[in-house]
Amino acid sequence: GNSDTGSDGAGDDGKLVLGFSQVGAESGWRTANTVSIQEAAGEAGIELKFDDAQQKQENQIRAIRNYIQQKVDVIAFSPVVESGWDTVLKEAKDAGIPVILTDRAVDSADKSLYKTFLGSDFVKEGRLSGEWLVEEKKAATGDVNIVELQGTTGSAPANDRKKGFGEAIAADPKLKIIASQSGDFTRAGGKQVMEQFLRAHPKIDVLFAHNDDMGLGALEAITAAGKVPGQDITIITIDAVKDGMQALADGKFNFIAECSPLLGPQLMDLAKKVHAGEEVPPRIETEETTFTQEQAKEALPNRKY
Amino acid sequence: MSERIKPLLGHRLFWPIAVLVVMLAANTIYRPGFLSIEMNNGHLYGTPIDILRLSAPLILVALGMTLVISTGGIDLSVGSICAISGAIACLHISEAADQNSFVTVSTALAMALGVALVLGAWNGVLVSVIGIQPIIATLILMVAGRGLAQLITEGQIITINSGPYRAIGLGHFLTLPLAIFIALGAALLVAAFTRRTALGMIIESVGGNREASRLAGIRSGRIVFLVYVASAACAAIAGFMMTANVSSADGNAAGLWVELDAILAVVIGGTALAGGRFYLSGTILGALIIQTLTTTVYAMNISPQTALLFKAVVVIAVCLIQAPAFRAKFNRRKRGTPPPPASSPQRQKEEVTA
Amino acid sequence: MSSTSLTTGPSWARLPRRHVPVLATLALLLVMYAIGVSQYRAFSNVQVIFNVFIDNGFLLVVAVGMTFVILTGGIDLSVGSVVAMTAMVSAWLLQAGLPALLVLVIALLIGPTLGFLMGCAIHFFDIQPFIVTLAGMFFARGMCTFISDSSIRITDGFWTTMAQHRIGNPGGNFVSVSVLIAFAVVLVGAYVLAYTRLGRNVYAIGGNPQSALLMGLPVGRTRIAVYTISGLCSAIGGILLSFYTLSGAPLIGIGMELDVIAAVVIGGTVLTGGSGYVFGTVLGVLVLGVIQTLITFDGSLNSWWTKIVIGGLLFAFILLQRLIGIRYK
Amino acid sequence: MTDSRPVLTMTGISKSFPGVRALHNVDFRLFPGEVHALMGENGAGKSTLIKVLTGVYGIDEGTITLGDEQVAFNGPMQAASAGVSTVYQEVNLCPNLSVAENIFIGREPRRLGAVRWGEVRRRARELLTRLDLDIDVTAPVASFSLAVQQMVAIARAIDVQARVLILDEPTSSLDAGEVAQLFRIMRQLRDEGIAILFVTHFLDQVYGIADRITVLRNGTLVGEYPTAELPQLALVEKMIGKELDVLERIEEQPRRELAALEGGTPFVEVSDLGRKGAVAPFSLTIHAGEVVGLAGLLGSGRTEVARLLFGADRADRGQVAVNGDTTGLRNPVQAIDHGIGFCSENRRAEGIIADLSVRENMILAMQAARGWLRPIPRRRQDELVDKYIKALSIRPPNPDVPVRNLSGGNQQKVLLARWLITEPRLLILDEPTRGIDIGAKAEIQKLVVQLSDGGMAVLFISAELEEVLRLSHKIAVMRDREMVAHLSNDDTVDADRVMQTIASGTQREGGQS
Ligand SMILES: Nc1ncnc2c1ncn2[C@@H]1O[C@H](COP(=O)(O)OP(=O)(O)OP(=O)(O)O)[C@@H](O)[C@H]1O
Ligand SMILES: Nc1ncnc2c1ncn2[C@@H]1O[C@H](COP(=O)(O)OP(=O)(O)OP(=O)(O)O)[C@@H](O)[C@H]1O
Ligand SMILES: [Mg+2]
Ligand SMILES: [Mg+2]
Repeated sequence: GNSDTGSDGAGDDGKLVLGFSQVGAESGWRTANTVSIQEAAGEAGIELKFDDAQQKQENQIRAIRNYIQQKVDVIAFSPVVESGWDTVLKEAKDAGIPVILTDRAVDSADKSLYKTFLGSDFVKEGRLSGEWLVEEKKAATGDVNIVELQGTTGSAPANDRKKGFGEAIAADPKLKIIASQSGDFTRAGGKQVMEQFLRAHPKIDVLFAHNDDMGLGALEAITAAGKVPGQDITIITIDAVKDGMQALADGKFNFIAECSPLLGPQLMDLAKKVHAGEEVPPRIETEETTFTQEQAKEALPNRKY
Repeated sequence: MSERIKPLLGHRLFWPIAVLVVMLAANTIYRPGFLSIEMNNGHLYGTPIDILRLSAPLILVALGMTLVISTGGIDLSVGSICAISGAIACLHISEAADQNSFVTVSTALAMALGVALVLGAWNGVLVSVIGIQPIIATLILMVAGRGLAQLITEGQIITINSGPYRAIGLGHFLTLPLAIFIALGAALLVAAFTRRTALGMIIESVGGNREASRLAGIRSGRIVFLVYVASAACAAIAGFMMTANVSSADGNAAGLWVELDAILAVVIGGTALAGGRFYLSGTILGALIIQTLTTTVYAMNISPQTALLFKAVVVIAVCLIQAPAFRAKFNRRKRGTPPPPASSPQRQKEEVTA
Repeated sequence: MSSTSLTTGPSWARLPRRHVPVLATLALLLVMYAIGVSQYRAFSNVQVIFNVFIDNGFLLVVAVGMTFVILTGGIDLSVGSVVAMTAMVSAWLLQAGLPALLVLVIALLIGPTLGFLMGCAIHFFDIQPFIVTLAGMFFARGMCTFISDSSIRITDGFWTTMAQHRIGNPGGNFVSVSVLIAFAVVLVGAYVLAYTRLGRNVYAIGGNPQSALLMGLPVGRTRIAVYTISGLCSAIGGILLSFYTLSGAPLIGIGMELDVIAAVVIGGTVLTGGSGYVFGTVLGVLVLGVIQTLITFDGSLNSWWTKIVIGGLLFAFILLQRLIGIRYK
Repeated sequence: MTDSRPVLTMTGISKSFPGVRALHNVDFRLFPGEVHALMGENGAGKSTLIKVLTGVYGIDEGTITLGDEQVAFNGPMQAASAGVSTVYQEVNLCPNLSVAENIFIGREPRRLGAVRWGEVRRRARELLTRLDLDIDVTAPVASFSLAVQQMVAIARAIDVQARVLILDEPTSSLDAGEVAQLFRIMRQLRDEGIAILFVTHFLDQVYGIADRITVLRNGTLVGEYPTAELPQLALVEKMIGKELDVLERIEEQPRRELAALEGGTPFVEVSDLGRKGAVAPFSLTIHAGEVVGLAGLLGSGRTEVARLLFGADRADRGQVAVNGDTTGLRNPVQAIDHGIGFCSENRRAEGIIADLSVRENMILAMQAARGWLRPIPRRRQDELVDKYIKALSIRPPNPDVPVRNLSGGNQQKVLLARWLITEPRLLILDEPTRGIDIGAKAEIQKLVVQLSDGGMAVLFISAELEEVLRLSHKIAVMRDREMVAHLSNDDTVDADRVMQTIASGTQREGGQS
């Protein structure tokens, strides 16, 4: 208990109160996301009620219910899963509290349950990666063997990135995914799976990893197998965290599709607008880009995370 | 069955080994090169070596877990302790000017090990002095410890670039990965400590009947305390390996769910969760079986969607084959002898009646 | 010599002693609630309490089943996955267009069937419950991703009504249908344990399985029954969860088994079996729920501090519970 | 004895455990309306025969006929429903359940499926009153002494409408009064036509109640005899298979004289030691080489005294001086350091470690005293273990079998060996002869005499007053958890006088106060 005694209603001191329920702290990406939101709230003069759901949907629903009880002004959350939010969002709507989704969407049929969605498009990230690869291997003769390191089985980013990538490379019949396995978004997982890929498949041309961490783990496996990452095997990842960008700049990765965690400032703007009753677009995508090795070298010095 | 094979079949380790062999054979049929080992820059290189290297951390954690389980306890906090020790070591190294300095690395290891011992002592005190049920006592650290690990890394992945530290996970010695030797060394050390001294018997005695042991003059509480400390120490070393393997400390992912794997390894190895007799060699085999299972999933390219189903089938098959009752029923069908007692006395712990 | 000090006390004084741990837990829970109320203004809303029940209804049901298993000295690690699988199967079948009632029946049959099979493996082949139910956990979770690797929405009318119907004052305080179902399960569970032969056999087996066997109790049947009951409770929990989230998601309920075991044990049930009450389990679930609620209300905790504080509160609670328990022993 | 057709016939029964042939081609008959004693040394196969009969173990060979039908029970439940009610050797109750529940579990009176708790308690009270036991039936059985638990187990067995009642060593922890009560009920049941199979190591009890005797030796049948036609001596000879003059030797045991041991510092001097709710403050001195007997009825607090002395329970007042130095004996480790050993009456809960081997069980206390860092060398282990396996004739004489596979009496001997190996200066023996066959009992008594002659002090607790009188130099009498008298075991003391003291509780000063 701290200053909350006086402020768990709608800002007694006139401050806007934002209740934010985060998925958890399961990756460096997520932590950067949290930090960005916390910092932005401070800068924007918004009182943030933060809750970490530890990757459990139950905890998130509980948090939203408690925000309703505490009568916060705006609720924002990054849903752990896409579905299952209607009931609690209805309660929020009945209580007259606007809701903003961040990072991941929900599949609710009733779009009036939330004001807007702010975040990245995982399918697009996969597609961008795939499109780059198609372009890169245009000149290649013969089959291009791709191995894929999936994220946690059943998670939205894994499903969507796989989908987007698959759609994009369908454009070129040379490109073949010869193996695809889950590395659980971790370095250790990526490494262990890559080791087996390398043993089982003598000719691997491309590695597509659903995030940087698995790619970084795979790097170690590739090096240990006596191959040169970035040359013998083309490596594509998603996220663009610092270590990943470094690897890209060093020529070990070939391409990264960014998935920016820095939603904080945009979220605070939106919260203010929504609270003031202004109209906001139903879907706002974070500004994201892609990096090649040269771009990474330029961008690296000013990366925040 | 000839008289020669019979004692072999009756041996405690026969069935776990058989399962391991079957799994390796299946892999070899799927991909003939599975078992091949080649020389590469003076290092042996191949899937069997991978399995040994990757199972090293699990073997370590499971060794400690064996002792804990033998006293009738359980340690859920090992995964968190792995993460904490790895995080402390990596943090210290990453902040040092010269990451390759041997002194830096040793200090880092010593610090991390020290913290792990404190955490083990904490578990030990909760269980043996305050008398909290082991599963809950260690659950506290399982939850909070993960938070501590992330507090240390501030939720980021700490990447280091330290040759000596890397060696713990990836270095080689006599053409084999160093990790194998570390696990082997730890196993021999634990074996020596428990079987060369009377410690093993005393632990088993405490696990078998704590009150009777107390009346025989054993300081049961102290023994229970000790095994939790030992378990934490093993987990810490495993944590070093896990982080060294990828040269980075991930407070969230390092050692996640390793406690379940470790318990599974111990139980496959023949140690009963109720406590009592423990079998270190069985535990090591159990860990190898689990790692081989994981590797099999990757090597046979079993789709992630069905990987867990596959695991379920293998685990249940392993246990069925090993269960004496299953084999007895199976044999009876062949020979037509009367049924054994409905429940074997082996599992049922003698209970305190007064 | 004085012999006055030697009286053990009349029987009525001994009886409640068995209940001291549960009473201590209750008292501590109230203290925790009072702390919440004194710290956060909105905490005193009645709806906060109702929400604890709404948000933990399925956990409560699963914990009742787990209480049976732990009372026999066993453990069931499969519950979280079975809950997820039940929700997943319901969502999948509903999506395929089966009628709600049929889906309900099928979904409610899967859990107990799996539980029954696990119970048989444990009893007939004498394999440790930990392993069998761990395999069950892998299996059920595997089935989830096998059915679909992304979540499936439920749009069925019956489900939506069950999910969104508010019992009570619709504008003000209310509970969900699930809460009533959970209460019903709790009452049935408590009755079965206290007043039926099956229930008493459960305690006997937990006390000493060998003796129970020699006393002529149906040890095998009871053992199989508790895993079946736990499977049934998980299935009901899964249905409640599908009401709660109106979907089936392959990754939901990971680690739930630990929460459930923790709740049961905090509620005073001994992991080696033989002693504990369903009422204690209810308290255990509430303790976990209130801890979570306290943390959300605080709203200033960082991700990792959340975990550390949960661990800390758990520790404080168990320590106090234990110390009070010792004092009265 | 009715000479109708037998209610139970077992023919050609064989049963082997890995490495042991427990029963070999054994025949056994039981007639309605008789008490039939099954006799044999420890490990002869008595309990195994009973377990085979009731389906706890499967049979290797042979047939069992109950009434007119051939039966093969798959467990006690089936046996019970066929009318075979059994009290097994080790008390088998659920420690966590109440007394009333232990008596009725599995056949509780019910209405509409719901257990009628009031009825359960009422009937439990009735039943125990029949056995002369007045205890709180709602308290968990674990809170009672072994003797009470034994009575509860018996109560459970006699409540059923059975054709066959099997009692495996039911009297081993009962005192004379309890035994008399039990016998009264057994006779009553016999007169109702129930067939009773009774196992005991007390010859007096056999001749007191049994109509017929079947003797087993080493898993084989020696014969079946009407009690009247088999004199005690012949019975013993048949049991041990040698013409040993055991009985005479026991009779010949000299009445122990209080030797000139008084004077000098006593080895242990207890003053005002007590524990609230367990035993009233008492004082006691024990000299080296002295055997002190503790006499008293069931639940009189003898075990509590022993536990306080050993530090197994913490005393809340009073002092203990060992060799003149006042020390706190606050835990067993300290007691053992001072050369005290304690052999508990409850061998299953507080004695054996069932998982471990005979060897490990034997050396456990010695090893604990040495500390884990200094394991006892294998050679020394073999020496010690072999010595005591021989000395106590433990069977099977293989030190590496798990102790759980030993018969009850042999387990008891292993425990005794555990303490003898530590060469204590004071050995507390709580019911050491419980469940031990007559030959071994004589051996143990001889051993106690030898030990005390060699300078060891012994605190001897036994439900058998005769035994206490025979061995002790002096006797402390317990009553209602209070030490009411110290008697010097001279010519003036006999069983009657001790009984009187127990009954009246008069303070009769013996050799010292
Ligand atoms: N479960 C078992 N496994 C292996 N051996 C056993 C087992 N049970 C009994 N035995 C062996 O069978 C033999 C007969 O034992 P049993 O318990 O029938 O003896 P008993 O006549 O009842 O002796 P006591 O008077 O000491 O109780 C003994 O040698 C014993 O060691
Ligand atoms: N008749 C009884 N009524 C109530 N409680 C009893 C009775 N007999 C024994 N008890 C309980 O059992 C305990 C017996 O004490 P203790 O074991 O010290 O007696 P003991 O003289 O060694 O008797 P035993 O012959 O059973 O070994 C007491 O604490 C008491 O609670
Ligand atoms: Mg016997
Ligand atoms: Mg006693």
